[in-house]
Amino acid sequence: MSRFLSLAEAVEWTVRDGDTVAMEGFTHLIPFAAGHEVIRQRRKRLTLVRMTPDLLYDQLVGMGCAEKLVFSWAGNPGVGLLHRVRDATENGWPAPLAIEEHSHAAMANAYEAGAAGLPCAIFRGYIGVDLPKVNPNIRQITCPFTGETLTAVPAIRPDAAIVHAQKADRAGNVLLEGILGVQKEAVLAAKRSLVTVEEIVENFGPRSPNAAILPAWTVGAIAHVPGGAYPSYALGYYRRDNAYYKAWDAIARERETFLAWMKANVLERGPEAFAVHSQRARQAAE
Amino acid sequence: MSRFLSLAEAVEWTVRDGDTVAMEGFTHLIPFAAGHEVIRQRRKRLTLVRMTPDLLYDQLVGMGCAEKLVFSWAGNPGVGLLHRVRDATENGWPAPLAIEEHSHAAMANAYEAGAAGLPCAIFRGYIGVDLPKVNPNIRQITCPFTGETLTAVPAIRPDAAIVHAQKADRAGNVLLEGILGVQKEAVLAAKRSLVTVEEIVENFGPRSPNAAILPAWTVGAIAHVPGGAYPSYALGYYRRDNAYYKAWDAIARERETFLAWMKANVLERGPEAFAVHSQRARQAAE
Amino acid sequence: MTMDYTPTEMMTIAAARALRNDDVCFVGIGMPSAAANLARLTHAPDIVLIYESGTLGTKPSVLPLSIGDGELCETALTTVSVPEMFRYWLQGGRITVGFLGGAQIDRFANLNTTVIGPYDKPKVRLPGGGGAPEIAVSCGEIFIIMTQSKRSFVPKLDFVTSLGHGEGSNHRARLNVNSRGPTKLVTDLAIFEPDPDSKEMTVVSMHPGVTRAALQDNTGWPLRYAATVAETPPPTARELEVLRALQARTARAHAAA
Amino acid sequence: MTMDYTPTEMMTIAAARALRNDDVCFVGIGMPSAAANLARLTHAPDIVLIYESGTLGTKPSVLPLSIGDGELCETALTTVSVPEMFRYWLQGGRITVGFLGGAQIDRFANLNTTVIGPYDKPKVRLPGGGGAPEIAVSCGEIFIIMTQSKRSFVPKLDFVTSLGHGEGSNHRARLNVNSRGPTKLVTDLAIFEPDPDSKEMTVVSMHPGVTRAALQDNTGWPLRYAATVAETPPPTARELEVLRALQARTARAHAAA
Repeated sequence: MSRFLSLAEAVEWTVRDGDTVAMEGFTHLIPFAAGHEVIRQRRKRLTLVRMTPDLLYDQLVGMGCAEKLVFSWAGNPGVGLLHRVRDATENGWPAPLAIEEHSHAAMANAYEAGAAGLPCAIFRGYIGVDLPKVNPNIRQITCPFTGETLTAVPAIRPDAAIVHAQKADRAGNVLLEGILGVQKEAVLAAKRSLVTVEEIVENFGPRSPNAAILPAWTVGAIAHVPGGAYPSYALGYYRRDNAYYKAWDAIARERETFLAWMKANVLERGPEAFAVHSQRARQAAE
Repeated sequence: MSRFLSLAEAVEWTVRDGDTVAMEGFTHLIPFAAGHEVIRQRRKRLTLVRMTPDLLYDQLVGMGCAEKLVFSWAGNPGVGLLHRVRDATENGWPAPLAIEEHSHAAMANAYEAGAAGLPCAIFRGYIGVDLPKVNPNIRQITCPFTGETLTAVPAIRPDAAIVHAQKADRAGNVLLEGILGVQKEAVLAAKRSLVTVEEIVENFGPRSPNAAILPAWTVGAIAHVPGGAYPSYALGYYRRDNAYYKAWDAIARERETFLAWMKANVLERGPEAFAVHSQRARQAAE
Repeated sequence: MTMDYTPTEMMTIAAARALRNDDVCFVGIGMPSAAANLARLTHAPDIVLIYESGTLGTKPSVLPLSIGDGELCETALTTVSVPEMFRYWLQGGRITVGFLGGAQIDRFANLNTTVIGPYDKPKVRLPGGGGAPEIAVSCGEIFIIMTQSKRSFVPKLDFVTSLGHGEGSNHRARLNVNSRGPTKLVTDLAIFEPDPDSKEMTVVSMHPGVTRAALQDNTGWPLRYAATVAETPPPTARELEVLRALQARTARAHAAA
Repeated sequence: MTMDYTPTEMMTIAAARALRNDDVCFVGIGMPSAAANLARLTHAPDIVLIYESGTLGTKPSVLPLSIGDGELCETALTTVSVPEMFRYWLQGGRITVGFLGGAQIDRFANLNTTVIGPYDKPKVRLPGGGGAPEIAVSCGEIFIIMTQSKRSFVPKLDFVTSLGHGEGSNHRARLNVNSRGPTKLVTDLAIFEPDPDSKEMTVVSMHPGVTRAALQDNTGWPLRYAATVAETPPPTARELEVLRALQARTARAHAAA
């Protein structure tokens, strides 16, 4: 049953050193505020799982929180590569970073299998390509009816999942809208979960009978962090700050500028700093 | 790309003798009007697939349209058994009826696999029970990571799928709301599909960004048949006619009463007879 | 105060009492649905009810005639597709209690809802398993509600539709099933729980006025009794009132439709 | 009338022209997205654009910077979850054209977007495959759009991220892949199509002003030419106008955000 906690308490409860953690968000609803709290709490030796690691994982890796990255596309979308991830994998700074690389289809299926309580996912994938040569977690399975060779990957069952959503109601149910990514699957597949939300409402009111809702009894902790997905976006609340993504490239290129930025913008700040991004959007709309 | 046709044309295009046909609907949105048109067109030797065959399949079987039934729960919900299905399986009247029996989980997974273009589905099922002894389409597969034995069933890929939905727009997209069952999967898994709809609108207007929509390019034929799910229901349009379901038990018990009812209510009527059920609900609401 | 009540009312109320406020319950149509909603309307207001049609957290004001009545969807937190229901919600291990009934049960609470007589040449063809085969293994535990008679409480099932405790003892574990299986069987005469070792369903409570002779007369195997057998507390006035009001609302709604 | 245009504009416009009004196109970010939306805004108004973030039938007025920009969802027919996108829509075989780019390509249109140098000790670590490995086999056919250079058009890939025609000839069929694979490669210099037999990507059209020498200078293998090599029609005024307006809108929108 979900509990409402402060972000610091929620992260403390959800993420422990050595955990496998999925902070998901497919461009939309990326849980930046919660990820920054993980950095402030100085978590170590995390295995970070995400289909599309971008700035947030660059920040976590650069701050030495991770020992492994499981991913299918790692980059700053539309801008370039992740300099901190690269520095960790190539130079071991600030800590060595192992990688386990998949395709999107494999990871999407693996999350789905995790949510479905299965040990593995089967799909038609990785045909004629090199990834299976470097990733022992890509295996084959034979359809017992047609004899077709299919691909199998292990289900993703993280210790902790962290996502951001638009709304929670007082009962602790969570509503997501828009680009859903694998967030619902990540929460359902995880042992513990944390959802940060833009707002807490009395109840969700009129909605689609098929709205994407995580019931309270499937969610661990909920923290109210308006703007918590900034610089990504929350449909209906605020837009993506593309300038931030573009600026990141220069910030992250060198260790010094990166560390200075993290100190000023993460270590010495708290989740309340995110609220302004939500408010700005509200003012702009008025 | 979907085409708007009369119901008679649509059924003629969609369903051919000997086809495997899925007319789906999990209590909600059962395509009765289309099924009656299949009966009027005297289709023969169909393999009828459905998780929950109820009155509509009792009618199709009793009128001699089917040679096989694939199902996981066959009955008149809350009322009793299907007398026509029983007469066909036990006495071969009016034609012998073979059965292939599954569990709901197996069929739901098999539709999902069909929609996903896979040859089979894997799940954790049929443990310690007798169905695998009588159904050779239930097999085992071993997880290549954990060694766990899982169950496999073949994907359902019908020749034709028929479903009923609330709305189509002018471009031929279809919107479903409420209890969705396996309707979307059935349409996506089928070679040909027919959707009957309560209404055709210029466009869907404001809606959830994650509404359950079948895009026009995934749908074969669309026929406008208001009330076409009666005596089941269409959320937002009319309620289930429980009295019809209860009355069916006596009608279907004997061949004579069944045939007389079918003559008067199906053979000698057309899809326009369904419209009254939609209109009644509208008047009641006013 | 004692009130008149029927054995079916006693059964429904006893089953409802077994549900807890923090349960997530997978509900079948008929008596399970009546019991689960009675629990929700009395001592377990926060219980989460799930029907296999995809409705999560539904709060019907009348009992559904079918598993997919509009009432279930309209009062639900949300409604998911049936593949998602069986994959993420049931198989995903998110249900604490599955509520089953059946046409036949044996002493290890295996159930038959498929066929009476041989499968290929049935005496009575029943509706089939529906969700039961996987409900029986994927839910944390299983409650069974059934009217008791020699015809339904049989020494050997004609067909095993869903797994109870199999052949007893650690049979579920030997099949790699980690859930608890049937922990409670509520009938119109008594309440059974599995013996901790043999897993045979054992009488732990008898409803008021029921004798051991009557119980055995309605059971197809030699019954076992727990060391201490309680008397089921009779329905309270409130339980009866809520159940009857629910059923009256239901009758009116179904007649009107 | 001739107008000035850049090689990148020629490439985008030539790629856009290859798309048909009844295509269902799986679009990647960057040049594929520009080409697909240009097609939609010119000769293919009914083309269905799908981005792997789950947006079906999206009609963005500006080009997305990321695969999941809000614009894509707000203008879509609907948006599905990412597992559904890869299972029902991509693997389900519902896409006619997949649009890919890459860092390296070989003469059989296999692509590398994973790594330059050895996998364990990369010279350049690229973002990785993303959706490409399965796009390459599940779409009806594949269009590739890439800027041409000796560095990117290589005799041998450092890593095969997605399958083109493999080692050529019937290699796809031997791998049990039934889709057509890369049928068109559009660069800033030319248009390639696979030879019907060998499946080697063969120059079928050269952009205005490009010489065979220049083409070869920017290719890491000895080029093959079709029997008849056309000259790509230069961009029309309308094509350039629509493309530039789209890019201007995009620049304004991204600067403002």
